[in-house]
Amino acid sequence: MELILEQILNGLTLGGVYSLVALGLTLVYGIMHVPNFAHGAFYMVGAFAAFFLMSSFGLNYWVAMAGAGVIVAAIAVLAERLVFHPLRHHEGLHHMIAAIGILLFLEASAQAMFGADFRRMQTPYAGIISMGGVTLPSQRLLIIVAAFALMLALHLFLRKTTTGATIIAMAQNRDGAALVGIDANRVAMMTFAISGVLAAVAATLYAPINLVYPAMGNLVITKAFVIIVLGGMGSVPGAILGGLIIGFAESFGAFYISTDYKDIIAFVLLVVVLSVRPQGLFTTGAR
Amino acid sequence: MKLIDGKIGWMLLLALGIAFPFIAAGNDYYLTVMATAYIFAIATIGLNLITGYTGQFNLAHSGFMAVGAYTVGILTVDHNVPFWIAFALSGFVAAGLGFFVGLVSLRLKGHFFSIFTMCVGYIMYLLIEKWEGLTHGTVGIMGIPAPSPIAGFEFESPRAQYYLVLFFLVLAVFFMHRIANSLLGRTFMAIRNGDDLAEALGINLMRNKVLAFMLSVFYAGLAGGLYAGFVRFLGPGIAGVEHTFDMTMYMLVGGIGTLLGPLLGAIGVPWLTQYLQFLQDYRFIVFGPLLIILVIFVPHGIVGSYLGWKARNASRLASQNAARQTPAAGVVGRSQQKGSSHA
Amino acid sequence: MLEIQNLTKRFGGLSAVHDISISFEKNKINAIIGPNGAGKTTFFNLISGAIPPTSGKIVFDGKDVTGLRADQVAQLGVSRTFQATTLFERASVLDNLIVGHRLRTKSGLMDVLLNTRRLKEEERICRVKAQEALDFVGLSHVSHRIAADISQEERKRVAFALALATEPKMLLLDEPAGGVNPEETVGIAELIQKLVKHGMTVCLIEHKMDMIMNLADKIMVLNYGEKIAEGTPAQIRSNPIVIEAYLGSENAAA
Amino acid sequence: QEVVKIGFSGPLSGGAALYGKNVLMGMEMAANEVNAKGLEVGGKKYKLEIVSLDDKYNPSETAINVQRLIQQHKTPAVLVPHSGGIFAVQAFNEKANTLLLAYTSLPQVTERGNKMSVRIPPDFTIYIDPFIKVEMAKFGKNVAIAGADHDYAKAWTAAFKPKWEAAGGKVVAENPMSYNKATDFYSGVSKVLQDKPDVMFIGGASEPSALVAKQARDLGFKGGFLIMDQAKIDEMAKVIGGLGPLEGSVGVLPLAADPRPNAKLFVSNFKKIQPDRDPTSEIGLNYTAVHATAIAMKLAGTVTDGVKIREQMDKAFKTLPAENNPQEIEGLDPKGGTIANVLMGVVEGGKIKDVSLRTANAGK
Amino acid sequence: MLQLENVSLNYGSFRALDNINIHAKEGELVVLLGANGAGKSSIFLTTSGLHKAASGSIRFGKTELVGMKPSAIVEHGVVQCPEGRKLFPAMSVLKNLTLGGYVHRRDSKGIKSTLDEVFAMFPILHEKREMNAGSLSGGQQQMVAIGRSLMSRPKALLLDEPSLGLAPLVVKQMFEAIEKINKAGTTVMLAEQNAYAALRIASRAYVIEGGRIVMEGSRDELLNNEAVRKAYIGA
Ligand SMILES: Nc1ncnc2c1ncn2[C@@H]1O[C@H](COP(=O)(O)OP(=O)(O)OP(=O)(O)O)[C@@H](O)[C@H]1O
Ligand SMILES: Nc1ncnc2c1ncn2[C@@H]1O[C@H](COP(=O)(O)OP(=O)(O)OP(=O)(O)O)[C@@H](O)[C@H]1O
Ligand SMILES: [Mg+2]
Ligand SMILES: [Mg+2]
Repeated sequence: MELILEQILNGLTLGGVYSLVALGLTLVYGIMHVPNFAHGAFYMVGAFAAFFLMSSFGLNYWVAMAGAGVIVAAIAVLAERLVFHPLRHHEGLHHMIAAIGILLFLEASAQAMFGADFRRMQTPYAGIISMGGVTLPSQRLLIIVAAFALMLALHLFLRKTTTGATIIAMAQNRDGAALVGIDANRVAMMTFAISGVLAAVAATLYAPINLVYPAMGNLVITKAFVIIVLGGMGSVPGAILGGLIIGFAESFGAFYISTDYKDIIAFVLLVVVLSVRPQGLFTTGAR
Repeated sequence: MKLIDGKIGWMLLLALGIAFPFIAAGNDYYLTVMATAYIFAIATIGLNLITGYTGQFNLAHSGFMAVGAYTVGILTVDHNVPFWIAFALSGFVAAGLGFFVGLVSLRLKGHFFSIFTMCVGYIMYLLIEKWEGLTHGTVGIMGIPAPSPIAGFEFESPRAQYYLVLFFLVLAVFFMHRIANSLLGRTFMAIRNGDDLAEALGINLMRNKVLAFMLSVFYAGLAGGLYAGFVRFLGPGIAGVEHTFDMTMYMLVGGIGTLLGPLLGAIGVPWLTQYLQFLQDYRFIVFGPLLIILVIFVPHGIVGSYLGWKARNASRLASQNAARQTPAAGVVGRSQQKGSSHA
Repeated sequence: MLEIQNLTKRFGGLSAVHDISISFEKNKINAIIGPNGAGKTTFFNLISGAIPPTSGKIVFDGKDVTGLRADQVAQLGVSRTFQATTLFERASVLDNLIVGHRLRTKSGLMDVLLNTRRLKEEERICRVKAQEALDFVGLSHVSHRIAADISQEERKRVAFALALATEPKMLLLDEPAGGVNPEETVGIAELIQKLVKHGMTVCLIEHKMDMIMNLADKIMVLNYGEKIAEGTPAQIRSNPIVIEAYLGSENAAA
Repeated sequence: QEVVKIGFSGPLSGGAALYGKNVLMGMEMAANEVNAKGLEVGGKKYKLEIVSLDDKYNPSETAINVQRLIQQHKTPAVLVPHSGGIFAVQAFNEKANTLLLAYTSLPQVTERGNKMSVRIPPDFTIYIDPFIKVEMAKFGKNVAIAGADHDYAKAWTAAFKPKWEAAGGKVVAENPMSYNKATDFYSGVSKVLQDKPDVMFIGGASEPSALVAKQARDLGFKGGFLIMDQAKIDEMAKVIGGLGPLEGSVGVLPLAADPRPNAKLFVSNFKKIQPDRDPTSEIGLNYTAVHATAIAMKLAGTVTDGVKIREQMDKAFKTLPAENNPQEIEGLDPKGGTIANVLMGVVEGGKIKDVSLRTANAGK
Repeated sequence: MLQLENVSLNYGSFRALDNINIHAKEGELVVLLGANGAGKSSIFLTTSGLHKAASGSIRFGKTELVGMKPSAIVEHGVVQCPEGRKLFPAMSVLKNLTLGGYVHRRDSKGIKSTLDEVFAMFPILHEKREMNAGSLSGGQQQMVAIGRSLMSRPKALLLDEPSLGLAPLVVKQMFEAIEKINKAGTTVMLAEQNAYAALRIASRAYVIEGGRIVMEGSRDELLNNEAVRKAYIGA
């Protein structure tokens, strides 16, 4: 029983982080129709930013997280302005390659600046919570709470505010949005900024129980892609649910099947789901 | 420039290819870079069939290349099958697997297909890594024999290997030229340009897409087989998605959906990265932005841009001719000319 | 020629096409009219196999074609144009048309790899058919232009030619004169008459009443997915239900 | 003054970049020392240069790089630090008469009979028995295998398992994990702990190994860790905040904790260049390899003939000055693998205690 | 009030508009006639800022619109109902309309009352208000597009072929609606193929061919012009 509970909590932890990363990806996809392969690099930059804000400037964990959010948002906005904006009339392939260009650049820059070393971020919440045989490091609990709070906030922002609606409108028809007076550029930049913040927060939350190094974003981003396809590209609830599904599948799969095949689980799941339901789990209508 | 278009252009390229070892004056490094580039060029030409001509961006391509490579590796090392037999199988094994993967994945469109195939590619990678009984897992397959001699020709020296790879590249280009310029190629391009319309015109989407996919991965498998005989060691890394990204980049740089473009890209880009090696750590700091600039400012690639320029020129000429024949029509002139018979 | 029995298509709760039965005769111009959203395009999609029906039966030329895929239906000789005129935008007009005849050819991969006689012959035929279709619609002079560059009316004509290149027995035309000015509309109407003269059966959707009334042999009126009337132009023009639902008093028979 | 170059092709970007850079650092340190002293071969003075090329861990790029090193830089010797690349180079290095300095403990590298290869690290199997003895005595007979799943770790596991069982132990759980790819070890570790092991076999790169150990302690594991030689105890300690969590573990002795004079000298020399870090064993071993190669050149009296240089390698290792041989390599076996007197480290009372493998083995 | 002076537009090397001079005075309803591809949509897209004029000036009152962002142009009251509708297909009809009032987003009462007006004009939209705009038929979507443009309470409304794809009955209602909007004080510029219906409610009209203005006149002048009748009215 405790073991199952532990796996559930672990699934929530993983799912929370995955969802945050996937959310940023899905938002940008929705607006720009860009599968942003550089998103994993944003995640990595977020972790490094928070790490150095804490270790070099002695900032508090939460302040460092906010700082990382600002830094990555700025980089994301810059990427939008300099790369994706000029490419907005081109096809998907060009975006992908350009995104890979950004990824190579950020990864190499991080390595040139900080070296290839693995680094470890300290958390202020190093304790372990033990309840009736269930052990859970407090950082993991923190991840769960913070990730889901952030998701809720994002959901409310998109659904209930007009500014949120402009993002969705832009996602559906760029020219149409411009013609009702929505400033397309501002929305695009805002979306990228949000996606950057989400990546940075996810990275800062996850880093204390993981390592910080230039290539850290690669696997996370592949899984995030699985998640958004699973959930339906551009769908916010889909990204959250998809993240949880993958989180749980990995947590339980690793425990009950084999850790060796843990990473395959996500991908096999996707292949199976799409074979049965080509439009993803949560999209309706045809494509 | 005119030369590059027709038969003469291709002959010139072939002559260059044959002369290269003499130009390189036996420098094995140049030969190795070139032969590796040719191997990837064969795979890239294949990728261009499904992605450039048929419009389905396949991200599992390097997975299929790995399938071809492992076919050769496993058969020669573990089962003592002669190299050429294993090599002949490599393309067919890849195509056979491609049939099933295509059947499932080609029901999806656009980015969904891409990401789905990315996952398929990743599964292939992980399977190669984990299925130790078959693939030797992460340890990899070592001691793959070099292509065995044919009619007295040995393929041990870099120069002989170079010519061997060149031979297959020429074959690959020749058949791709046939495919692309035939009714079949037109069918594929029709699917790329508008699949609803193509279907309404009686084109069986699934059958044609699967065929294009299989042909495309056949090329990948064959390239993989050559790779195995050339590098003589295989690890799961060959299936990594970054190889597909590389090939896509070659395609884009050269010109996607053209015959010559992917070839030029696959040869040119590796030389560029070789040249950039001196930058060491800063290589990708330069290369990343370079790629972005290229994609933004030369979106159709080198060959694509040239062809576009030529087409625009031609249509300008055509419309100039047309304008000379029919002087600018005013409201009156126009309706009178057409002589509407409407009551 | 075309027999429709109790054809129904539901999207979720909405019956876009509801229990329609009708038959269209050979070598005639059949028109479908009705308010926006009546289900006209959906009706075409069903016949052409683009979407499968929820229930009902479609018999073409004596064969049951219900549930066949679009390409199979096209093989049998039903060709269509789309409401928003779709062409292969990036290809030249002639290249657009050459593919149009592909479904009548048999060359496969082996022919291509071996460059067989059959392939060469079929390629020649495709080219000839394309040129013929283009001549038929009177557009030989634009054959080398890129499809994306030609005018709206020319696009409509190329779409016709594309449908013709498949050598159909029956043509489904979705708003062939939509977005075309009155003068050119006349030209398109003439083209449709010419098609029928050459043995084709035509089925068209149109909102331009003058055109329909002059052209059609038979008109079916749809409203909310249901057939509310069927008959000759004269009958339709004076049908009070149709006037109420669609035409308005102005277009009614004087 | 003429220049003689030794080549390097390894990962300098991507996930394994740190590893590649460490290897390169050791090589460059040696080259600088050689040049400071002056390299004289056959009466001529030479400057020794290390030429490095990035191959991203990709064997086909290794092959290209090494061809380039041979053709353009005329390197008589090249060093490659990963097995895939090594195998790719072995396809042609004998023909090219190029000495291949292979940095991998995989025995196949030398066992397949390549005449121009030298394996730099000692065969890893020498660690297994002493490690087992220590841990089994301290904690018990039940081991859970939770090592990494890459080529080297797999080979380790395969060699380790039968020996543990032969020593009367039991493998209660076997769950290798993807150390360099996994994002989280929670599930994997909790899975093996379920079977109540006394000892956990762990190891891959140091940093993720540390995370695995920490995860195990967080989940209440009280036993000992048997740490595969790729992971270094001192580096692990840095990640998890001291040696505390590693109490009772056994692994290779970190170079910085080696009490022997050679090692001490090397560490202090290294600290003069890099004051804020400790040298790793890959730095030390590749440092030694370059020194040995330089000596072999002198002995062979040529800087171009790889075959002659290879012939002198065994002698070169044997005549290495002590300060250039921190890990005390004693020579080459007939196939080209190094022989060394290696120490292991046992964490006891918050300190790393050194034990010679030979004495441990001898006491058997 | 809305004035285009010497406006030119290029698509690559193709000159789509060549020194266009047109204007609409306050409260006028000006019709643009022209064959397909004449450049009507191009004029509108340039005015709305979606395409960048190569030269010339577009003034609304005293404000120069060239170089302004599309969103700013809408804020100034120049609003377009585009050809091809450009709706938000996966949003409900209601949300589409509400977003139409984006520039007045702080005036929720105003939005509500405009919304009621739009529903009164197109009752079917009220019926379908919870449906996704993309699942509506072509004609219904056109109504949403017009409704959406009205939501921003434009001072000058640019309507690009509003009757495209509409049933005759609806076309008639549409023109009545446009006339009503115009009578209520909105300046309207209307591009139409349906020349007769358009001219009947127009104040003045321009005829465009090949990117140039070839004729200009009052409603009656054009209605009585033989060439125009022949080319665009067909009777
Ligand atoms: N894929 C779909 N999903 C849901 N509803 C649909 C779909 N396609 C069409 N509909 C609905 O079916 C009805 C009929 O649509 P259809 O496009 O057939 O109308 P139409 O008669 O062609 O109209 P128009 O003259 O405006 O083109 C409409 O109410 C539309 O909303
Ligand atoms: N984005 C574009 N790129 C290139 N050419 C274009 C583009 N948009 C329009 N054109 C061309 O510019 C010319 C004018 O087009 P425009 O759409 O303004 O005409 P229109 O009068 O609105 O025609 P229609 O009645 O068909 O809507 C046409 O020849 C058209 O092909
Ligand atoms: Mg319709
Ligand atoms: Mg227009």
